[in-house]
Amino acid sequence: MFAAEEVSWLFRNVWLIPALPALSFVLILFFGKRLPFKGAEIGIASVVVAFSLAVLTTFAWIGNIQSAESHSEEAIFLEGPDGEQTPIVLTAEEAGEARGAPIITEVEWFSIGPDANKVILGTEGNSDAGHDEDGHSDDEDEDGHSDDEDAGHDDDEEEGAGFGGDDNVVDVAFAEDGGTVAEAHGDRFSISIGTLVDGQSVMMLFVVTFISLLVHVYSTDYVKGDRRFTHYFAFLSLFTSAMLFMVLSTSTMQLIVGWELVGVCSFALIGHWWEEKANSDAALKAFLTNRVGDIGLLIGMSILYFAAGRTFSIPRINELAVNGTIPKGTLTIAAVCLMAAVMSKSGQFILHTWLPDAMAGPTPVSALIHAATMVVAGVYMIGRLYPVFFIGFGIAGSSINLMAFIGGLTTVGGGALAFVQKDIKKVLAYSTVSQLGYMVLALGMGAYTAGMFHLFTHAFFKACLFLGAGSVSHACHHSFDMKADMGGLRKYMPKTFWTFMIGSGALAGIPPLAGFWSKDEILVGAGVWPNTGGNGTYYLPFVFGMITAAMTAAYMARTIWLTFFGEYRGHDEPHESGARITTPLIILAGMAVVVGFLNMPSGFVKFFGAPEGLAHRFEDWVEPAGVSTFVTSDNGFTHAKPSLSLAIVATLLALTAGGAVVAYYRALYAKDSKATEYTDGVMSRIPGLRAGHKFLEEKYYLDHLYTGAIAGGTKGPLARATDWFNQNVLDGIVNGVGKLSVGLGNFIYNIIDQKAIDGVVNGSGNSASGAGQFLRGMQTGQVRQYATLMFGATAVVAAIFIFAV
Amino acid sequence: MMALLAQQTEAVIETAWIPNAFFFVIAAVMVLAALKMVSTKNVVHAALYLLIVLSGVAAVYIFLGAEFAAATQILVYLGAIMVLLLFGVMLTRAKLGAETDLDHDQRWIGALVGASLLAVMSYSLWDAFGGDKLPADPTPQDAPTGVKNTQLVADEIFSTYLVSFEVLSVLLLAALIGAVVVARRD
Amino acid sequence: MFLNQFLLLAAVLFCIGVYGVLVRKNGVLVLMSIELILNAVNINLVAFSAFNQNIDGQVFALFIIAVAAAEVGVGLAIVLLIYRNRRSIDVAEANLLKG
Amino acid sequence: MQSFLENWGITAMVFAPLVGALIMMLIPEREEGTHKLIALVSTVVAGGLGALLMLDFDYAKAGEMQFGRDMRWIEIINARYAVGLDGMSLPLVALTLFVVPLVIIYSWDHIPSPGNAKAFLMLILVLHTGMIGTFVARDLVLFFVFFEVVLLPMYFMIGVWGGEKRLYASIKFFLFTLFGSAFMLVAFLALYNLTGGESFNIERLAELVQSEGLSTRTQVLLFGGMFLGFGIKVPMFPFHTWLPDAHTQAPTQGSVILAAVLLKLGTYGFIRIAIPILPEGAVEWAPWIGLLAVIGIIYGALGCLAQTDMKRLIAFSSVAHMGYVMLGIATLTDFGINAAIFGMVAHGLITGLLFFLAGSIKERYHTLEIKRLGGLLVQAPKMGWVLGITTMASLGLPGLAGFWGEFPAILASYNPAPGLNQTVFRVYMVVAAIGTVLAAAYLLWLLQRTAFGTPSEEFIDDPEITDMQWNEWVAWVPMLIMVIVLGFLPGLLFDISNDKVSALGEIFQALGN
Repeated sequence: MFAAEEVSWLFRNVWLIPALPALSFVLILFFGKRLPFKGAEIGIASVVVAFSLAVLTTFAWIGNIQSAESHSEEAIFLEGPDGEQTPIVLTAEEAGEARGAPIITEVEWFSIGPDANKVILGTEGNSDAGHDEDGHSDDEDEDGHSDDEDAGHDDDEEEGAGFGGDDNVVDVAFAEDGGTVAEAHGDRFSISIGTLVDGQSVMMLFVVTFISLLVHVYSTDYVKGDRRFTHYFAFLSLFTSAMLFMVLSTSTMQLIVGWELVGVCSFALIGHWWEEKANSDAALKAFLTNRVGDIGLLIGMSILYFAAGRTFSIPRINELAVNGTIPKGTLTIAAVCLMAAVMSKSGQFILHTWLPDAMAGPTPVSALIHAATMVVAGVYMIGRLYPVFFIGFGIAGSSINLMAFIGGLTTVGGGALAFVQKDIKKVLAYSTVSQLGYMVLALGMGAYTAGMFHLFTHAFFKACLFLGAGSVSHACHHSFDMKADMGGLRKYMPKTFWTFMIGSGALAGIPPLAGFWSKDEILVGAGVWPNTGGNGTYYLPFVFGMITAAMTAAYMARTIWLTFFGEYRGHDEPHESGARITTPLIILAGMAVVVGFLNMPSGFVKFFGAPEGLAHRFEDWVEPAGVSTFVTSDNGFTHAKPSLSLAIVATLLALTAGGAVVAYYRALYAKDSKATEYTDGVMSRIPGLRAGHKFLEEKYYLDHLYTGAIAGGTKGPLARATDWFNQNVLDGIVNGVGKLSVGLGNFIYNIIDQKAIDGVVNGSGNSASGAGQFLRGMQTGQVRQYATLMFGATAVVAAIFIFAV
Repeated sequence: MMALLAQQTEAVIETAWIPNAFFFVIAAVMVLAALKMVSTKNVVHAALYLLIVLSGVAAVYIFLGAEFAAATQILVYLGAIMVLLLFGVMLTRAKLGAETDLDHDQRWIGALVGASLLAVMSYSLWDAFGGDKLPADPTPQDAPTGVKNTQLVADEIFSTYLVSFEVLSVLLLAALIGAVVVARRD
Repeated sequence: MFLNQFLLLAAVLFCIGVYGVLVRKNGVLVLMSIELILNAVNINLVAFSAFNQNIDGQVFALFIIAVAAAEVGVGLAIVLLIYRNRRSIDVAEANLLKG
Repeated sequence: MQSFLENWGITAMVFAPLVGALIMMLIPEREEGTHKLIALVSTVVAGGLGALLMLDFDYAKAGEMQFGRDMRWIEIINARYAVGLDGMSLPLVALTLFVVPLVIIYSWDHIPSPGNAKAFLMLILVLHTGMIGTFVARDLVLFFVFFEVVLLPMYFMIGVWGGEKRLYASIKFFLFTLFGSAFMLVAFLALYNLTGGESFNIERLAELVQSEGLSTRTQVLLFGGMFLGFGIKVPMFPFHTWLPDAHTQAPTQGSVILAAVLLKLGTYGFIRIAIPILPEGAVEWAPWIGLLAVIGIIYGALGCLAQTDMKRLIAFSSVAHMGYVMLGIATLTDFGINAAIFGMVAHGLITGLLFFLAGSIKERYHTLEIKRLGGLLVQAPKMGWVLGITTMASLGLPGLAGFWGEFPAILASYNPAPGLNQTVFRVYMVVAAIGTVLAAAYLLWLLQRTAFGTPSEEFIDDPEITDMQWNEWVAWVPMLIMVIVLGFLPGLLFDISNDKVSALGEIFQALGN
């Protein structure tokens, strides 16, 4: 597809993709207000260029994979135009293994540790034996090291392994091939910054730039006239840049930096309308909850740093995790710590509570940050360091593990909460929580591709839904209340309605929309349905997955019903949104239809007589390969076989659930289609003394009981309980901890700091002052008296010295 | 060497009883004059008693072989400082006759302090330099023969202590200006 | 001659000077007593100079004489100033340092 | 020129501000403009000399003393006038040279009551000399002299130009620091005598301690003395109580200098003097230092949460932040100490900036009560932005300078130097990591209450509340740029300090094996 030089150039200069929005951020900040479109044009232009580059990179990557698959014997990448610079040398021994090997371009960021100069001198002329093995194949030589020095470089890191402390000692077997390095203690621990191009990062590049572009366009209409329009676009650019920076991380250090930067952009954008305290509260909640998870991130990355022999390099850590150099116990601890970060960033139970509150931000921000991109950072990190999690949690052999359990809990709990929301964005937010749980669940079952594929498809249809919700709210005078201000919008805004329908269908897993393919793959990945193979025996996660499949369809049916069907309950005439809002919706809906076909099972392809080459494309393109990752069958990483019967069962389940909900609401609103007071479940109408009154008044009480018992029977108490738990217990703990720490702070400050410690200090001061008061009485101002005292004292002191000493 | 030195000093003692006697006479006069100075009721008398003490000090310098210091003592103290003090007495309109109110009430405290200081000092001096005798010739050993005390002092002042000397000049100048500024009637 | 005879003479003069400083009320008399003290110190310096056969002590004595001259000059000026302001040179009345 | 720079450059740099102060002494007080100009010129001269030195500095040999000067000084105790620059002192000298001119520029319109620009600026200049002198001194006596020179101007600055309780605060500051210095001096003298009374030179003493074979017990005792001296200056829990008072009462400029440079004298003392000279003592003390450091982190953060006064909150945050610096030092590893140096510089810039902001807010609102503030972003949006970026930097956001002092310190405590108890330090790591959450909590809370929301009734139409003025721009923007540049290119600093620090780190690697 591309000439090798172009491909090589693209992969080497992929840093441009995050750099452009970063530049745009600076430009908008300084000049945005003076421009005709208040800075929006710079943001859009930069994202357009970034997106184009991302598309080119994507095609280049696909071309790379395809040509590798065609088993061509020649080298895939040519050397750079000047012979000296050989930044991209595929580590491939065989073309087959080279498929999907990451392409790393790094420059040294900074280094800490004894100087390497003496070591480099020692290794002069040393062959680069072992160079190929350690995965650090590609190093951009910007600071003028020769190749030999680079070899020394890598070897140094291995030598550094000896440094790692008692229980994390990395096997120093590598050092053997380092030869001369051993005598000098060369430990230059350089921390690199760079870009890592492989299937996973390319996929994210595409998703982030694509959705960012659409959100930029959408926002020009949506936040039109906002007093901080310029700042808004500046932060959108910054966020895009930070997200791409994180996605391209070669080192965990870079990952942490990007991770925190997206967090702060999220903070700034949630609190975009910071005049209202509720918004800034939500922003604070988001940032602080993420900080809690960051404790795990910092600690986990520290553990990995030392366990891997003082390196932050992601491929290196993965490699050492796979080949067993890092002990399993260490990996487990690290994985548990990192899981905390995932829980906070990706909204997993029990740290998910910030995500629904984050809807306080502008809707396009919710679409971009809190649905499609930033919140999947946790999932992305699991994928990046998958060997660490895979081995650390023992995913290959167990029937349940921490990751799968958290994912399962989140997917069900989040879905249940979506039922009781009045706010359309909150429904989508809980749905996002639920779907993120789905991804984590997939990864927890070893279904790497399924998880990543769901991340991919979810980004499109969830962005579509959020933007659709924004469009609806735009029409309904900035209200998000489905019950009070919506209903019947189908007639007024057909474009929004249809795109929303497609998005919901994709989310609910209705074939042949995108969500169907990815969800199905996850269910298959559990490997408990007959003849699916896979990783083994994930019964409980499978149950979770099935429940969620049904719930998703149900709550989306409810949302659609309340929003688009029935009669309009708001005031004034709603109207369809403008082209800048609907066009992104249509594009996203289109993507929600087609992207699922990227990863069709081969059986399906055969069934329709399509060419075999179309099957599991996504898997081929995205799944990591090569030495530094760990595709081997002996660690249990095998792909499940798709099952037609499972697909049918799951689809029927979703349709049934959705249908039941629709039936329930039809019946409910049949009585008074304009009513804004209807509550959801049956049980919710029992509270207090009104229960008896209602029992008499409601003629169709039985009907209610039936429909309620079937459709919403469990969802009432269960969801309410979950909601209550969510609002009171979890939030209560968060608030309680906050209150407690303030109280503790008050206590410490008032009692200990002000009384005890200061007391000691003041006590000594007071005694000195008392002595001063006594002495003051002696200060008559008579020089004579002072002189008398002085001479007298001299005599006495001299006498003491003479007679006593 | 030490023995020789000791012998020499012995000899000096033997022959130098006449200056010694003079010393004790002068010392007695000085002490008496000093005591009168601090106890007299007439300010002008006190100044005259001080004159006696200062002259005695000059004499003591001669005993110690410091002719230049003695000369300076007479010139500066007797010539300059005494005149200054007498001017001070005049300018503050002290009576020429006896005054009643020159001392504080608690004279005994001052006496006690003075006496105790004296006791401590005498004891320690006696203890430290009990039998030490002065050398016959106080001129420095390394000084070239025939050089007189005054020349030695001059050499010292204008070589080793040149900086201090200059600083002292500045101090005097500053004191001069200061005195003028303070006493100026404005 | 013994060293001590000079030193003891100096000590006696010194203590008499101290007594004078402590007891006298008249500012001029206090200054005179201070002169006495300085002279006592000078005797010591010259005596040690002779004892150690070192000329430095004499040099110091000369310096002290010069400083004393300055001191008397400034001191008398101050006394005059006090007198002018208070019509009295009783040092007991000068108690601005009272705490 | 070159040889002048090599031989006398440091001396000229150290004393240039003092010369400025002496010149100012001769000029009558009423000519304020001249005073400001002289103060600025002399600090800029010092800064320029520093810049020339830094250009001339051989960064490939950052581990060695450069521009050294070793002259006779007080021969009777073998104290010498020995100065020099190396990778450890360079960042801190640069920080000082960078911050003080900005403080003077800020003072242009902001001489605190009761006025008297002459005395005020002279004190700053004397402080300047003392601070740079401390960082370049290679002789313990010289170090001590400079260390104490700093004390008095600060005392006067707080005592004369301070807030309501200035006397209490200044005395507390003075007493605390003097108390520590006394122990430190005793330790210095004891060290001198125990090593044969040969030299006060720091490098020489380190060699002598090894060759004389000072027992661990002795080293522990000597280290204890120095610990008190330096630890109080840092300040470490539980010796920190002078800090909030001093900071709250000090005038803005005093707070900035105090936070930006003065606190670093303590930490610098640890890594320059206490640890290299007494490595075995350091190993014994490290767990306790680490313990106090993490207590400080949590304690400082909790203290912050309880504050109602903005300046006092920032002051408490210093306790927490210096806790990270001390934790890094306590690990005795190259990573930790590098982080500590970075942390010192970063904290200097960030907290200095925060105090500047607090001062300017106080000037506009006449209060720092957090409850009464709010809506700064509405009334003074540019200032609100600066506050936002600074708080983000302070809470350790990657991409801004604060992060590189914090995370590497946490990282290093996972794997402290051999000979230190790993389990203990890992517990410290977890506690320190929890501290980052609390830090985010109080800083964001501060940001929310001051910058977000709408202005309260009493200030809504206050004409005094204006956006940033020219001297605020000039003073703050360079600091802000440094915060961002260092955030993205931490190598700028790490590469300077690394050589010297890793040489230090190797001592402990060798000691543990």
